[in-house]
Amino acid sequence: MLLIDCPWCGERAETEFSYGGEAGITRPKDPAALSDAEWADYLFMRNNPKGAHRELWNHSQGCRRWFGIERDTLTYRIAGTFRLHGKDEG
Amino acid sequence: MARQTNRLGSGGRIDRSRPLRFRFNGRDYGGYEGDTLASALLANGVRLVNRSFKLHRPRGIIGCGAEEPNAILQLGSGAGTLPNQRATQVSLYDGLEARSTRGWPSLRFDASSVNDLFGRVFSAGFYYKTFMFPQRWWDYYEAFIRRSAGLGVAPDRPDPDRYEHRNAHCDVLVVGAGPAGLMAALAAARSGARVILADQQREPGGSLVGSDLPIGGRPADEWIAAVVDELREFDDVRVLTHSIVFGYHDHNFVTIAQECGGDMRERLWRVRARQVVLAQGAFERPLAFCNNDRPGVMLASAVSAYIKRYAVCPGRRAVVFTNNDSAYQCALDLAHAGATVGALVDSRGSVSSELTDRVEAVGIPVLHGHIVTDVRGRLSVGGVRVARWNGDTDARADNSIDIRCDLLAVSGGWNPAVHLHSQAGGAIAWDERRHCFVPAESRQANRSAGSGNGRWSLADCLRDGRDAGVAAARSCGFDAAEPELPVVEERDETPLQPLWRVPAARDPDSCPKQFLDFQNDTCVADVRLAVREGYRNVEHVKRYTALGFGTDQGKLGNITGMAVLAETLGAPVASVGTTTFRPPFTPVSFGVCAGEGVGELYDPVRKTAIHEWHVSAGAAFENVGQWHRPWYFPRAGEDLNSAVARECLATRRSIGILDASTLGKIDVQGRDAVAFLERIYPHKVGRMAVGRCAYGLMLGEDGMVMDDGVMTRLGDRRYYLTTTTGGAARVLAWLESWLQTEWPDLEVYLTSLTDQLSTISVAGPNSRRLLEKLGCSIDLSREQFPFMSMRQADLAGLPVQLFRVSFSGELAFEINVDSAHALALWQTLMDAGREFEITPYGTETMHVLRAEKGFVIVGQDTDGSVTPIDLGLERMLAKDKDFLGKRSLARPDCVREGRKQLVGLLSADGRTVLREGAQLIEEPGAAHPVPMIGHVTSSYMSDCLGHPIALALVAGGRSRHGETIHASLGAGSIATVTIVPPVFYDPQNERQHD
Amino acid sequence: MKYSALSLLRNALSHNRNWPEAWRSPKPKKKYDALVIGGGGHGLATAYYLARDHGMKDVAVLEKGWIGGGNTGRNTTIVRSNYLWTEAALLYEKSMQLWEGLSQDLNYNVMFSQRGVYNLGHTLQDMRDIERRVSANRLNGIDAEVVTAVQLKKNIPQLNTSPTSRYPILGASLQRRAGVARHDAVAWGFARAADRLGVDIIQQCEVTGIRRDGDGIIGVDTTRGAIDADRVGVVVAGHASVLASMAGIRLPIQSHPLQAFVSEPLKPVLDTVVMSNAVHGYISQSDKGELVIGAGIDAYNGYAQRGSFPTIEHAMQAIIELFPIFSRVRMLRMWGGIVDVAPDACPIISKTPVNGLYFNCGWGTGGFKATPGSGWVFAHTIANDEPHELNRAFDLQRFESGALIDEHGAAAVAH
Amino acid sequence: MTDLSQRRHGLETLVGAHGDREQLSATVTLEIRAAVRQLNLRGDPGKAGLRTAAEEALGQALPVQPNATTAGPHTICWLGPDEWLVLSATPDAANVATALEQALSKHGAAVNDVSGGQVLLHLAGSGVRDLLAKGCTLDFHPRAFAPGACAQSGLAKANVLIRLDEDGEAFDVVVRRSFADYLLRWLRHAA
Ligand SMILES: Cc1cc2nc3c(=O)[nH]c(=O)nc-3n(C[C@H](O)[C@H](O)[C@H](O)COP(=O)(O)OP(=O)(O)OC[C@H]3O[C@@H](n4cnc5c(N)ncnc54)[C@H](O)[C@@H]3O)c2cc1C
Ligand SMILES: NC(=O)c1ccc[n+]([C@@H]2O[C@H](COP(=O)([O-])OP(=O)(O)OC[C@H]3O[C@@H](n4cnc5c(N)ncnc54)[C@H](O)[C@@H]3O)[C@@H](O)[C@H]2O)c1
Ligand SMILES: Cc1cc2nc3c(=O)[nH]c(=O)nc-3n(C[C@H](O)[C@H](O)[C@H](O)COP(=O)(O)O)c2cc1C
Ligand SMILES: [Zn+2]
Repeated sequence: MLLIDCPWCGERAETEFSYGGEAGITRPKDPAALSDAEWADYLFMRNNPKGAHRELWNHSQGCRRWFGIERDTLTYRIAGTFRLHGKDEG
Repeated sequence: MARQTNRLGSGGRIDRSRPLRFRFNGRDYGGYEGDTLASALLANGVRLVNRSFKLHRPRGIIGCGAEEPNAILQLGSGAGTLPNQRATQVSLYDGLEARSTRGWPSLRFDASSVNDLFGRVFSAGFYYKTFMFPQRWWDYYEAFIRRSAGLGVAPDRPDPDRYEHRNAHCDVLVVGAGPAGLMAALAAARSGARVILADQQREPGGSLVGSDLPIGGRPADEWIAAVVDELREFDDVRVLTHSIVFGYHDHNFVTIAQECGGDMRERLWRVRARQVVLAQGAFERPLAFCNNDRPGVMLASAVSAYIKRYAVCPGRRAVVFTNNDSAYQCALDLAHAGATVGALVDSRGSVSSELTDRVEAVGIPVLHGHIVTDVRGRLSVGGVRVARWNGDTDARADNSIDIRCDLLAVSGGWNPAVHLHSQAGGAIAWDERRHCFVPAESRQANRSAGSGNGRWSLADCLRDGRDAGVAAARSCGFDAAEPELPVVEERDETPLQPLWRVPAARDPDSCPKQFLDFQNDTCVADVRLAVREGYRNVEHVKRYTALGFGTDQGKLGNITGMAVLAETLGAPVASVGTTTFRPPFTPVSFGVCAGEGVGELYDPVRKTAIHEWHVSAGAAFENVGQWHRPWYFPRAGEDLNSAVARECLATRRSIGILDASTLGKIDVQGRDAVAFLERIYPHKVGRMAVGRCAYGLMLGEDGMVMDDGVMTRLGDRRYYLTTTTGGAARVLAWLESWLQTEWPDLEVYLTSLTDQLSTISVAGPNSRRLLEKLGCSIDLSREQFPFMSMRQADLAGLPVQLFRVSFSGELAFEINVDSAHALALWQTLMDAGREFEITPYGTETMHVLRAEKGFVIVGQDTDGSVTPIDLGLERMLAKDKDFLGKRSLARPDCVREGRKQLVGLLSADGRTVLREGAQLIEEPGAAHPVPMIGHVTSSYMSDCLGHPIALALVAGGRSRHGETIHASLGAGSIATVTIVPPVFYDPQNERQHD
Repeated sequence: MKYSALSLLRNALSHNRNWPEAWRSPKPKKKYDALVIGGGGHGLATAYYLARDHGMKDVAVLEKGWIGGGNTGRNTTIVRSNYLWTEAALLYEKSMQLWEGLSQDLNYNVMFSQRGVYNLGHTLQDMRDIERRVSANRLNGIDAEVVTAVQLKKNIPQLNTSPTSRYPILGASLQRRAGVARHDAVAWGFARAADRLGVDIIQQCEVTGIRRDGDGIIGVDTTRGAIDADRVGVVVAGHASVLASMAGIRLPIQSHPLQAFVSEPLKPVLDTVVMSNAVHGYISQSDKGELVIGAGIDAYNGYAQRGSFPTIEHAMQAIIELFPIFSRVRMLRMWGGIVDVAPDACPIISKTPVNGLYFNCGWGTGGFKATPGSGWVFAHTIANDEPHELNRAFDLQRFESGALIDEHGAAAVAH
Repeated sequence: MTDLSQRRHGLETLVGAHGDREQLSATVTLEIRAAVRQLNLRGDPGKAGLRTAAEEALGQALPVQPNATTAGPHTICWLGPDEWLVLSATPDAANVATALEQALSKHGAAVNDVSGGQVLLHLAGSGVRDLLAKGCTLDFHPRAFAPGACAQSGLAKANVLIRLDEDGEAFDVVVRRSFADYLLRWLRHAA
């Protein structure tokens, strides 16, 4: 069970959190202007690396904040957590 | 009752003042408090305890701990029975009953032991090579295979015991309370760190329990007691015994199963440790020689432990066979216990004279450069064959002599218990000097100490433990001093001679069986066969031969097996490696893993504030999400259908009342509330006037309908949304995620009011009169309070929000009230409604009423592949703005012809109620696969209309109104149906607008 | 040497010294007509059918570890074909038909045991979904029936059918032809049969690069050197994205840990397979006697072949909820696999933008049952550079067009 | 009309025979604190004026440190960087919401009275830490959970807010109303 350092609440057990997949996916500004392929890319294509992964987690049983984590998908080691849109975003 | 013939007159950690009685295979025996089942059996001279899995060979107790593969017994009977208990780890208690799991008609005369005669046929992988012809016989073959497999029997009744979970945090967790673990714990505790020390045995001390070795000038037992006493003095130290650390998971999360006694049978400790010291000790390993599985062949350290801890000498005439120093102590212990030691057979050509002298001094002949090649006896050891040996594994053993004995104590060296280290992701390395795998680099915050770290001498174990404890405490930021080490005797050691497979008189493929995995009957020849057949990877060998697959998970024989594999491959052991160490370290009950979360606590039952009223009204409940919702309210003699018919008609004719509190409710406020909701919802949110309600659909980015509900504009910058019962949490999280991750610039706050507000829906032509009767602070007339609007009001003296929305098609009011008052309001409504024959209804009636109106239920009439257009709600999709999911609706598959669309269905015979889920086809009797054009999503008898109705999704359905198709009714029968528009009742919507 | 009772006896007489290798361990050649990357069940089946049905014998299977060591060797072995959507149902049914003669076809007993699979329904919506699926199955010619709670009680007496349990069991679907098989034997059986037809099975050979020349494939780099090939089929389950990125293409795949565990071996106590979606757990008893139990998928991406302990706790609770008598039974071992999940929980068996490069992935938590069928259609796709009718819908294009085959929706249980 | 005054929280059926105060075990007592009003407040503390306005309306500052509470006329718990829970047992508690709402409306904040939707359980006694540890992964050691601190987490299978009082002796546990029956069952079982 992972130990996740919520940027607000501190270290908490994995069971307090929910996972949100790859971080940094931004919704296209003008979806109508995209081709089907580009839209499919936004909808479905996600990085799925074996190794370092920047991903979103939500402290759903805690402060309900979404934040970022850099985690290794092979060792599960967490290199760090970061707030979104804030100055600590790496 | 049998006499405890093997019990020594004195000594041991047993309490002779507390005799216990137990039963094994129908016979009564005696033992003492402090015995394990195994020690008590041995005390009573019981040799034969079980039969092996495949070959049904007679088997006896071989070890004294988690490594025991043979003494796997069934305990007790009835609901409290426990299958597959390892006798070496079961504490004896009064009245214990145990049975062997194999052996028919009896353990001594097992009919299936003929398997042993055909042992060669049952070679590795034999299942895969036969039972194929004729194909249809497989079922019989399989039934036979299944019957002959398996160990114990599962209980046939629910568990009478309880289990609990317990979370704990500590700075330093020490696993194992042997000398290394005790020193580690002491060092850490003295530094002020929070320490947990866990050991699976009933008392701390590890392999020192019962030992007479002097430590720091006093007997080991006293030293242990002093250390434990000191540890118990610290507030922040917890010493757990009977506690198996079974799993080392990610991020230093460690799980421990503690045996508790009483009706709380076991406790799961879920420990988050900052640092872990693993002082698990080491497992002695056996040697592979012919018939090394005969009852009476035991691990040397186990023999010593039985003598010292339990005052049981498992044999009278013993032979000791070793390739290392440690078994010399066993020979001494045996002699001390009064047994005759016929010989100490040491494969090594020369050994330190000090050691040899000490053994010879008590009259034990020592045979250096000798090996035991074979064992005589069948149900019990009768003697051993000993041969001279020059160290060449390929040589045939000859010049043998026979030595009579009833006990053979074996030591093939030691394997550090690297299990938890390895579970934690740590590397292990083959130590060329000590000939064993030792922990290498750790991947988590843990370190190993003691014999688990490849240290054999007591002095080394103590030092290693202390150092680990100090280092662990320091890593946690504590200023740990080094406790002084107790003085112990140190001796010179003669290195172990690597010996795994003992040469026999014949070659290893044709000699009598040399066992590696006793439980699965895996022999040296099987490993060799696997290699010959191409199963060369250690993992293939494991799976092909079942080596290490048993309930001891290879603790006894795996490493020996890997070494034999290496030898067969002609490769170094290091390159063969081990199989993966996985939790649990030893088997743990399902019950303890599940903890309290079973039965009524399996999943929370969410209840509305009115729940108890429903219960007393005799409601039948339905699970919706985690909620229990009234499904219908049967009166005496009514079934679902008749109750629902009554509830529906009452609502259509006068008033029905529904507890709709489970709807998700979200308060949306903030400067950018409009902008936000415009992006979420397909309709024009900003155009809504304050006080107006609108039906809102929520789409996923894939364009599919995700949830629906009513939204109400409460103010310029404030809205109130409802969601489906099941979708409440998901929708709130979804909205919040858009705000936080995508549009942080929007100032909008979402607050869940699902629990704060209870919702009571009153529907039916008399609903307005009812509210008026109760005293309502506002004008409820159609003109002043039109359909799809909302008002704050006082109702029956309570502040409420009134909504003129209708999910039934009738004139209806939804009343939001503070949950603290919901039950009171409900009762008030019921009282006042008596004159209108107000009728409470449940979800089933709600479904019928809404289906008559063609309103969909997301999740029932949709399934994640349905767009708003498919539902006929295209008009809700704003053209001149973007919203979530909009782009997806323009994808080729979403605009293609022939998508499934929502329609109504009428049975041609006017009687048949279609089955919900039934598939729709055009051509009955067509060949498989029959093309399906849709399916029935909702179907009910409409008593109000006098005929059944159904909703369905049908390919191109909207343009097919009036056409006839067919619904399959299971079991081959077919109903003919007509496609109609999905609104059956009051299509002009006059009633709800009333 | 043909495997049979007779050959067992004969070899026993010679102390089993004369058994031949089940498969060779050849050195990789410089070039093959076709390469299959991934020595799981799917990859080995692909190679076997390429050789058997399409006359392509110059084929190698490249496996980074040991064959069958991926999900093939760590799954709960449930085999069924009662899928909802026609596209999926027909594909899995093809597989089911191959299963039914597989031991004989391969001359390797894969212990395919058609003991029936029950999918339990706990809510009214579950029952609607079950009805819908069973109805669809029957029209597709797949055996399926709806079973009431009363019948369940009779058929599976150990099951907790109490109406007062937290999620009472309302009924189930049953596919009698469904069941379980011996996972390792599937990999080994295909390997041996493929080897017989000349396929090279090369273990400890990790593909580290995919070489393309413009739009076409030319070969791969491996830890055992470069190997050229005209066609390359990739069937690496959880590693699909890793291989795809070597080829410079993207896949809508996420890799997640999925865990399972076994109990200690017990005398026969459960003679069928029980799966529940609402009370998330699925269970069967292996021929050796262990209860084989699947846990839920861990939400996060992971390549570690292990997951979170709370997931195991939940599975235990679910199993005890369904079978209270198993509370005192003990877990012997737990482990994890890396499952490759596509957005619609359906596989991708497809050509790619690179000519001669084919991907077969996305089987997620439920591809063991498809092993023979998947190999069969993938072999067809590789040999003909064109999908078979049965896998045409499972292409990459569907994510663009939106024509997903949404088994998430109603079929729900994905294993 | 029904006399509504006798209903204080509508939880009577839930606490059943035990009444508002119950001895869960030899070392833990449970009390349902129905009289405490609970206000949920959301707003941006970085916004000029919001904190001052709130402080004026409430007579005490909003905690801005995670997992902290402030004491004063009320107890205010930090729930998130823009969310607080005001627990108020003052005589005029019923009006606090209105006052707060008025004070904060121009600062774009959201105030909701959630007293009816949440149940406040007060757990006291020497066994409370051990009891909570059975169902919660938080560390309740005095070194880790200081008096006056609060944290949201899971307790058994319910989401909760847990607060340790200023004396470091008793814990308040706030749970959503629909889960209260479950949580009470769990507490009785686990104790
Ligand atoms: C716990 C669990 C339970 C499951 N239960 C079921 C079930 O009950 N029923 C069911 O139908 N399905 C089930 N599944 C799913 C099923 O196991 C898989 O879908 C199926 O086995 C996939 O087979 P495969 O041959 O595609 O993959 P795998 O067996 O994983 O084979 C892929 C192979 O590719 C190799 N590889 C990866 N990268 C490279 C590289 N770079 N070079 C060379 N080789 C490489 C891997 O080493 C691996 O051996 C379960 C899965 C898990 C994990
Ligand atoms: N060659 C030799 O002579 C030789 C070899 C090995 C050990 N020894 C002697 O044995 C002693 C070793 O001391 P030590 O402290 O390293 O080990 P130990 O064997 O004395 O203690 C280890 C303890 O850990 C417990 N344990 C193991 N796994 C556990 C788990 N998963 N959960 C809970 N408890 C667990 C064991 O039950 C045991 O009580 C020394 O006295 C040493 O001299 C000698
Ligand atoms: C269907 C099935 C049955 C299994 N039965 C056993 C068993 O009886 N004993 C055992 O030790 N492991 C058993 N395993 C687990 C394997 O030992 C092993 O954990 C699994 O194949 C994953 O490999 P790994 O642990 O080596 O990574 C079984 C696995 C599967 C898939
Ligand atoms: Zn947080």
